Amino acid sequence: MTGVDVAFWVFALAAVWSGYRVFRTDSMVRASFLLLASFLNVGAILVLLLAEYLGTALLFMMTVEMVVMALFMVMFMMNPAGLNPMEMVHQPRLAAVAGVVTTAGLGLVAVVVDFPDAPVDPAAETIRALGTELLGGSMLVFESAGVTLLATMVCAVILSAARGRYGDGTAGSVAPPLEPGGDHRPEDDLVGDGGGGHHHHGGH
Amino acid sequence: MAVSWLARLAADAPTPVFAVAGVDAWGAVQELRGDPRIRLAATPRHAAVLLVAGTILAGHGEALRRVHDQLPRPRAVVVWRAPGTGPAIPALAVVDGSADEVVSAVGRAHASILADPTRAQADLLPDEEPTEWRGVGPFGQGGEGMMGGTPYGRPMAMTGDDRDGLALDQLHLTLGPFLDPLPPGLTLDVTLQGEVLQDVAVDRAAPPVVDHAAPGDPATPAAAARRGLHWLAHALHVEGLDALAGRAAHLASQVAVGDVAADRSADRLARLVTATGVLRSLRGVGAVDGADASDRWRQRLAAIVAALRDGVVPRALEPAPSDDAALAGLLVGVTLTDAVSTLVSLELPGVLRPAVAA
Amino acid sequence: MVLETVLLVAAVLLGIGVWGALSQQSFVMLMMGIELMVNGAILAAGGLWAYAGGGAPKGQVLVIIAMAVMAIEMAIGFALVVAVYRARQADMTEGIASMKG
Amino acid sequence: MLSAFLAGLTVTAAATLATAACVVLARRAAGAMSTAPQRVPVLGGSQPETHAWSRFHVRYYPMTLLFIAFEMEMMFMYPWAVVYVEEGLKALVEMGMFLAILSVGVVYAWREGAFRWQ
Amino acid sequence: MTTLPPVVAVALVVAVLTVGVYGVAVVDRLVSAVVAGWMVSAGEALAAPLRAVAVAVTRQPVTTEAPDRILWVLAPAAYAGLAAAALAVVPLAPGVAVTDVRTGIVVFGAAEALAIVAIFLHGWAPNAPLPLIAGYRFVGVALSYELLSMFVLIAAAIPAESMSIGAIVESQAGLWNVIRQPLGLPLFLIVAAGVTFLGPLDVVDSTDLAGGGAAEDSGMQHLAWSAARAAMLIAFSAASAAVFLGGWHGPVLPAAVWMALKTAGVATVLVGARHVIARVSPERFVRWAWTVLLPLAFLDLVIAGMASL
Repeated sequence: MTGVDVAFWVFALAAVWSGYRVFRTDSMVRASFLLLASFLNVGAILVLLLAEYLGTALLFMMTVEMVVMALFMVMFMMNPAGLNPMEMVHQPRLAAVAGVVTTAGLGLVAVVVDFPDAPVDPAAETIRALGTELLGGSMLVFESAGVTLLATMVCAVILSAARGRYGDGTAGSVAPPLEPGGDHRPEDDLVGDGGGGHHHHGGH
Repeated sequence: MAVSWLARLAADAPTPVFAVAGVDAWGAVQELRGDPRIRLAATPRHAAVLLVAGTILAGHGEALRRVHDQLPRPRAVVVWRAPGTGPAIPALAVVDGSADEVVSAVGRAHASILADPTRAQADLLPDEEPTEWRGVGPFGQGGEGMMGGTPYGRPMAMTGDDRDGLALDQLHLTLGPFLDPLPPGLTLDVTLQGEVLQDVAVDRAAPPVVDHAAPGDPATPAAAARRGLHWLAHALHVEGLDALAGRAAHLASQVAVGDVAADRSADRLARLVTATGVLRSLRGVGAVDGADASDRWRQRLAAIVAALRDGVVPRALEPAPSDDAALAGLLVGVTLTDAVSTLVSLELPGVLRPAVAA
Repeated sequence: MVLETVLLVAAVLLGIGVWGALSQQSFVMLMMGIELMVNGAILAAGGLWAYAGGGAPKGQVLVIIAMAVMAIEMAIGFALVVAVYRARQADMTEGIASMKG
Repeated sequence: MLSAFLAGLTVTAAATLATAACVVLARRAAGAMSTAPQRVPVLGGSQPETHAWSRFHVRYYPMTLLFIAFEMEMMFMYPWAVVYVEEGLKALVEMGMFLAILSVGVVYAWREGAFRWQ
Repeated sequence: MTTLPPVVAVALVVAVLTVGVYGVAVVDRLVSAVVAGWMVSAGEALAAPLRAVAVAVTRQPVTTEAPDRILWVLAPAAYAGLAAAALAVVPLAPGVAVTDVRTGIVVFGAAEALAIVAIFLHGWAPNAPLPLIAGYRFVGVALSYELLSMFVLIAAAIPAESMSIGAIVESQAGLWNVIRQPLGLPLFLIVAAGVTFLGPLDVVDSTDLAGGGAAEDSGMQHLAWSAARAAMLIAFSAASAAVFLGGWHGPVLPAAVWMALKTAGVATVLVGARHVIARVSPERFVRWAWTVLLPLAFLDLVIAGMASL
């Protein structure tokens, strides 16, 4: 067993264990960052597989995504810190069976199917090749990713905003705030928005 | 011995002090920021010595004892200029003299508990959980169900409506009376959702009868300038500019002894404060009658400079906002950050009387 | 470390993700399960790229697309959670299911 | 390459473990646990009614959603930067287009007030 | 690309961080004395860090009600580890890098992103209101400055045709990036101020929340956190020196000395900024970062791109 093998098994076990712990912990913050730990270990395995850019970028991307994940988990889950131990599952047996079947099926495929033997050249300039590919062969993928991300941004803003040009998102669903001072009306916001804009232009 | 060597090294450091001050001694405590031998900590957790200065109201006895207990061990208490009324607190040293004397006493108290931890002061409140929780409930942590019970001694927060339409959890907190960033004698009952204040109730200590360092209309330009500098030292500290706060406090002590060089220093200090951008960052915060926190800072700086350079006693202005309800109204709907900045910039009656240039 | 072991680990991660996604009641926990499945998929793609794909740049693009899909899923998913919570004060999958009917 | 990563990992682990050991040992050495009145969170003398851990209303949540979509573009930009000099104007134009598209999203979100505390 | 053996690497990074943290504490003492108008002797300034350590060691680390103990210990430990990781990818002299890998700026960015996690957890772990609020408002600020950091580092990678920080230093043999891409360094320093939460971006351990994220830290817990923060400041100073100030390039003096001088210079500027620049409110910074600083980062990229055509 080489050093790379040892490292692989350490990272692999850590990735699987933290992935499992995600659904076994009561604290939503711990769950989010256990998922992050799973991603970090997979990133480390990608580095071992000589995909150093994908591996390191995975660390970076998943970290910020899991920070956002933690914010939303805490925001919307009851008992977010798990102060009271809880069991929030349904159909546990079906889920367990489905999980085992998935693992077994895919594992069988991994063992049985004869994959072509074409290992990556350790001396290859993989990052440069990726850059050339993005600007050349996969240019369309790259640009359509831009459009998709734009659509995502617009959708996310429309869906999450309390109010906007499509009217008050809260209309008819929630009682108005109790405190008159805390009441925040959409028309105030329109004024405030304009003010923000002027401030920006005035400052620069 | 290694321990005594460590104790001596620690005793030579600026003593970390958490100060609890009555309204009458608050200015004098702020002046201590100008002394490099001590460091006024923002939280009792960072302090080794508790300094209790001036008149503490009888109603604040439990709060005082709680702050005392929150200091990590070994801890010492130094009492300064206590009128003898108010809650009693066991102290390692009682000082009635000048700032210099109290700083020396604080240093000695720190050195003494380091040299002999048995001299350190024990907790004042009983070692009791807020609610008995051990062994209660299905998991023995005091809770029941998903959100119920008192896990580890306290209930969980519950939801409340919000301007954003997302009914998430509210925190009901009492801030003060000895929270470092708040003006003295002020207690806020707040309801927070996220970091936005949804509801505020202001509780102000009745101005105590005072006989020294009295807040009131200052009769002389020097007294007015000194009071302004006390405010400035605290305000700069809250805005994260501790070193400049030290300069302001040092200037205040120079004014106190009638140092003639103080007038030029005041000009320089005002320019330095402006250069930090604090006036810009406070623009639009806590506007009352068309004047925001930035305007109020500017007025106060001008008043300090005018008092020291031109010998003008600043004209007292009506405090704004006029009553507690108006003050609470000013804080509702803003973030805790902005609320603190607003409170620090305001002239609060019964807390500090106004001093603004004519 | 050979291709089979990498794929096996990926399969285990996918399995845990399926188990988590199916068993959790909460919508945000369901999203965690999906994330873990994508995690396994990324690992499998990385393994295939390294051992069977000869380091073809297209394989790397595929992994990047998987990550983009995950980001989009998260952004839209959380925006939906906000919208649903605003409307119904519910964060459960069953709460969302009841909206359909 | 892998040995370089190993060295970095070793350094990181060493710093992490050393710091953790300091804190844990200091907590052990302190002996007696904090007493109940010591454990009350700092609020200037008062007690909180509830635990602080709660469904915390993150006031900037629209910004975070925008962020995770926007931040994806970094995945494309790193390799792009490496081949930029080689590819020249083509790289500039393609990335310019990509960023222009994403900027529309940021401007839209700004117009909708997504960067304000909700 | 030379790589040091792991033992030497660990020793080197530990030595640089120890000297750096000590130096930051001394400079902080000196700068604050100058700003406050105090007299401070050299001996006193040099002794100040040791005395602060002695004070911390003699204090009891307090816990709160039902804190997350593991995360509370992990937060300063991870923050210090990330400072070491960030420093590891920065070459300190030609050929003297612990981890000068081909994806240096990505690893640096990952360390910076994970630092957000550490700082958030530090606020979350004590289960106390003021640290919690501080942790949350930091994440808002952090997600806004994070983009800037990525853009300016990518702009620096363009002329180097590599993501390795060693290659970025080599690419500045003729002209430093601070001149070639004038917007890069100021934007990167804003990021550094954000990650180490000092000066204008001190929204974490800030006095307006009575100590904020550190309000419940005492004794060694607080010391470890402060030291980790100073270590991160050193890592960012070294990265600024390498990526924007030409790293080890400079006349007469040996390469490593130039690198040390530049790192110390940037660290001094950052420590000084802490005492003379007022805090901006998180809400305003977020708006400002997305509407003003982000376009500036685009501009930086365009300048870098045009210069390399």
